[in-house]
Amino acid sequence: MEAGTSPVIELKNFRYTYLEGTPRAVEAIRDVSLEIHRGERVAIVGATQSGKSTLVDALVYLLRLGSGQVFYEGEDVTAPGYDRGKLRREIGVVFQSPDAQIVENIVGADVAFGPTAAGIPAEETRKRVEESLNAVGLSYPEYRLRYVHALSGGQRRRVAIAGVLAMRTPVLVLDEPTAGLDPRGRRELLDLLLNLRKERELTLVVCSAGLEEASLLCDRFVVLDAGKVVMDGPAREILRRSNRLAELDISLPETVNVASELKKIFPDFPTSLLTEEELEAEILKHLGAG
Amino acid sequence: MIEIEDLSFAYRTGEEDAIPALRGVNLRIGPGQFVAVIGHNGSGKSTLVKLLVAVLYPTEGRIRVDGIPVRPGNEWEVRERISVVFQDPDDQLVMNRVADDVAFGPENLGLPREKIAERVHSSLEALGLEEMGERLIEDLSPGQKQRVAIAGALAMRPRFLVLDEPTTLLPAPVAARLISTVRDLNRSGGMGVLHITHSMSEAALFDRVVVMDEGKLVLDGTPAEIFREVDRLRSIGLDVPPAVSLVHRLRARGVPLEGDILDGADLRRALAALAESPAYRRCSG
Amino acid sequence: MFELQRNVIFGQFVDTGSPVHRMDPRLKLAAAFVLIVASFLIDTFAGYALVLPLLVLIHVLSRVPFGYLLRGSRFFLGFLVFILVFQVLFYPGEVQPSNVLWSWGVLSVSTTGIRFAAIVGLRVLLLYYVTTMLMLTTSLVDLTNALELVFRPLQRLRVPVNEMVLVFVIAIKFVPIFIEEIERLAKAQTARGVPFDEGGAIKRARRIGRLLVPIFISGFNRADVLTTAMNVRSYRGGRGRTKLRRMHASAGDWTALVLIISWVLVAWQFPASGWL
Amino acid sequence: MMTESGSGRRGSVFSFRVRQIVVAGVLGAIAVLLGVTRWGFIPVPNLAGNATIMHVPAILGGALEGPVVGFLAGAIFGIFSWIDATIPLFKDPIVAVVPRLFIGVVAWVVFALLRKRSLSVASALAGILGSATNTVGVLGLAVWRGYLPPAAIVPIIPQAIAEAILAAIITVVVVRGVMLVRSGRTTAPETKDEERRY
Repeated sequence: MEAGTSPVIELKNFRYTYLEGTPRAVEAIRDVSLEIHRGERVAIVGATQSGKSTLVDALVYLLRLGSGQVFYEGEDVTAPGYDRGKLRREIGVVFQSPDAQIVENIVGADVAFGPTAAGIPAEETRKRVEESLNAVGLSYPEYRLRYVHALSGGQRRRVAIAGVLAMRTPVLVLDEPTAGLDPRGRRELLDLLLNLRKERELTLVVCSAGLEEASLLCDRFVVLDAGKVVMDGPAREILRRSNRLAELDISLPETVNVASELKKIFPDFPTSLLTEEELEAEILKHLGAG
Repeated sequence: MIEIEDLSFAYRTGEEDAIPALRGVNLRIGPGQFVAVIGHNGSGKSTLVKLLVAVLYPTEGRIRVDGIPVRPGNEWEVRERISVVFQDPDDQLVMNRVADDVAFGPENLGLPREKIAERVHSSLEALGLEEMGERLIEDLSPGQKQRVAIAGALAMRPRFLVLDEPTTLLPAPVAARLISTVRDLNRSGGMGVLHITHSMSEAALFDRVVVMDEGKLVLDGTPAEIFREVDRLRSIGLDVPPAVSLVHRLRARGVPLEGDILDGADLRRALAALAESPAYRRCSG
Repeated sequence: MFELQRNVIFGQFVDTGSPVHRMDPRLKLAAAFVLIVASFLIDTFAGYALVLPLLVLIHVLSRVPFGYLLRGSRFFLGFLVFILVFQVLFYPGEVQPSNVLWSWGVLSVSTTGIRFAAIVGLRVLLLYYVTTMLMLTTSLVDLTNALELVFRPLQRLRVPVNEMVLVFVIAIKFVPIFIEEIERLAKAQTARGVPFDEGGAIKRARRIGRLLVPIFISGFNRADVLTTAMNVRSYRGGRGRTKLRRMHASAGDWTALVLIISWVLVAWQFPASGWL
Repeated sequence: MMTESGSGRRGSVFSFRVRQIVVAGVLGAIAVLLGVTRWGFIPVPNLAGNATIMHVPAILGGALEGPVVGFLAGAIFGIFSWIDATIPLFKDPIVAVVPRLFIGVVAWVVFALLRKRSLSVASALAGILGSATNTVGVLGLAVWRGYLPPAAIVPIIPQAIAEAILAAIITVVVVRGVMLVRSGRTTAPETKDEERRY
């Protein structure tokens, strides 16, 4: 899983103004340069209006021509003759709202949609549907003929993920993957994503307003504020700057909040802890030493 | 006072058999109480809300709001006492300008203009929106829209405010500020609050937590009492706040933490106390 | 194609803070109504020569740049010329042979036809100018408020004024919400490889039909929640409702309305009186 | 499904139920957005270059929710096409609004009469006749008001046919979709396709 030398996705001086030329124009991205390498797991974090959704759109080029360049595997996707269809077969995006993304009304048909459109033969498609549904924890025989509208929000989100997995894209982009889910749905989805992360050699981009799940799924954070990258680095390094993150209205993982409290009584207590296990071990260590 | 006795409700959907959404719920909520209701999707929370404001009527059992039985014919009296804020402000705001929307409810009551103006003003002020009366709602952020919705509910001067997952679509910091505003309203105005949520950390901020599962009320108590039931909560698809979960782990490892611990600050105090305690010094020394 | 909000010009309100903008929307609505009626009554060149300068005057007072209006009207004016030519060539009425200037098969050009087309053209121009000025100087929200306040007395006669205006208010409210939703839908489906701008008419109709299904379903769901929310907020129809919003008509506003009415009366009656 | 207690206070012919007001507003908004986003114009090879489907929400309102909703949704469509018109004859409120009021009402009559026989036939005919109401009403009034010579109707006929067919297709697709969701069914029938992909 080591990062390759040339980036798989690269943004160079990318700028984008939403509704340019109208009275409601918003400068969504002001000069972002960003490299994402193969196998990296990057979280793009920022408060509402920070430009993170526009950045996701830029990755698969769902925008007008902005200024600056976007490269995928060294090729400029903004160039006139570039095959964006191919780009979208390489980068799978799971959007925040599964209802926008699901195109068929039967679960199996929706998961089969992408491969079919890409011209993959029926037999192979069926295999992928089975595999993808099972991978998201929706048992294939039970769910393949289910109507999408009769599923819960969490299940629909899984169908959306399965639809992208069936494309076997090397890059997976998730926009606010757990927003709006109840605790069970959230936990199950996180387990599923952690599992995918382990089993497949994915380049993962997670877009989020908070660091709660980003800290579990990703090891590099790119923090946006008002269309600019204000921090970019290993997750634990960024988490150390909790005051700055709070200023940007980015919510911290609860583990970090607890650790910050404990730092008041144990001055050398590290605050960049990501999991409950780490926190537990650190407390036991401090108690043992005290 | 909201009194719910042996409440059952089943939706009748076409040809299929009636699915029970609520089964034998008993619940009393006193005036001015600050209560969170938790439960996974489909546990019956939202059905309960619709029954409370007479949008649906009980299949069995009784609901009384300030002594008024909730039944056909009484709906308007009940709705003058309970206001509801729903999950998505886009679906519940009616008018296009902030002040007009906040005025919508009082206008329906047929109040004189001066009274409406006064209620609109004080409700906007309570939510920190006093400068926004003339703004168009479509230009506001989701958090601001949800505040407008709460102001609209407040303008009805209800005895109880029911919040039906109003924070689900908001980023955590925005949600936290909203809850703290609601807490202030509860403290200053004595209005009862019933907050339905998925967030265990939010529930921990309330005085009382009611847990629902499969249409039944399964737990009812203070947050400390409720979050003691870690395994029970997890088995019904819920969770506990991370600090509680951590304390659970530490206690299992034999760390003698005292008292009710709901958040990081509680844990800090407990650990500080522990470090001072002679018993602990003896065993670690 | 993803920034659908770019094209949205529903309600072209341009706030310059001019006296026309500040006029009481109720009186403005009444003035617009008078002018629309005028377009049905006036059928002489002299009449239009009198009434159109009034619109120009209102336009000047509104401080909305001429270039702005003209740019937005290019398509309209082009189309107007097109249908007028059509109207002249296919004029269906009785024509004195002496008035025919040119003819070829079913096509003919006659002075009668030209006169008729010119009057129709002026009428449409007046209608266009009036509605455009109304929309440029009044926000939709003020307009709906004014509508409700003007017709409120009818509510007592069981005419559901409030209800009908509310339909309009709710439609305006949902437009930006649905546009955002449809924008999200278009993006997500493009990312999944749904070809958007390809295929013949039938294929596109089917695709749009399928895209509209989720919009309608979500629309019905939203309608259910909003119905509940309105019920909970004690809405039980327009009768017995009071209203927060008040509008103030200044003496100047009334003067302007009286002036406009008299101007229209003159433009209508003066040419007919044979003085011109 | 939803028991509604908030109906008008009295059962006057003029009183609408709250749900009718809201649904009509929603459908009107969809008509408006088809216009402002240009989604409502499908290119067909003809004089104007586009066939409009902006009247389809009114048809669906009539078919799925009854005449009141169809009428009100048509009214919103009409008012919008009046204030936002770029085509001169729609600047006349009589031409723009009046015919649109009847689109949904006609669609309701057709749909209500035929739905027992076949949902698809009922939807398709509601689409075609709702569309025809729009075309005939608009053109008739435009000629009456002197904006178009009767001769101008001939070249518009292919456009009218195209609009009716498109409206029929979309009505069938959407009615089927909405009915499926409302049916509460959870599982689709087994596919028999030889080349089954799922």
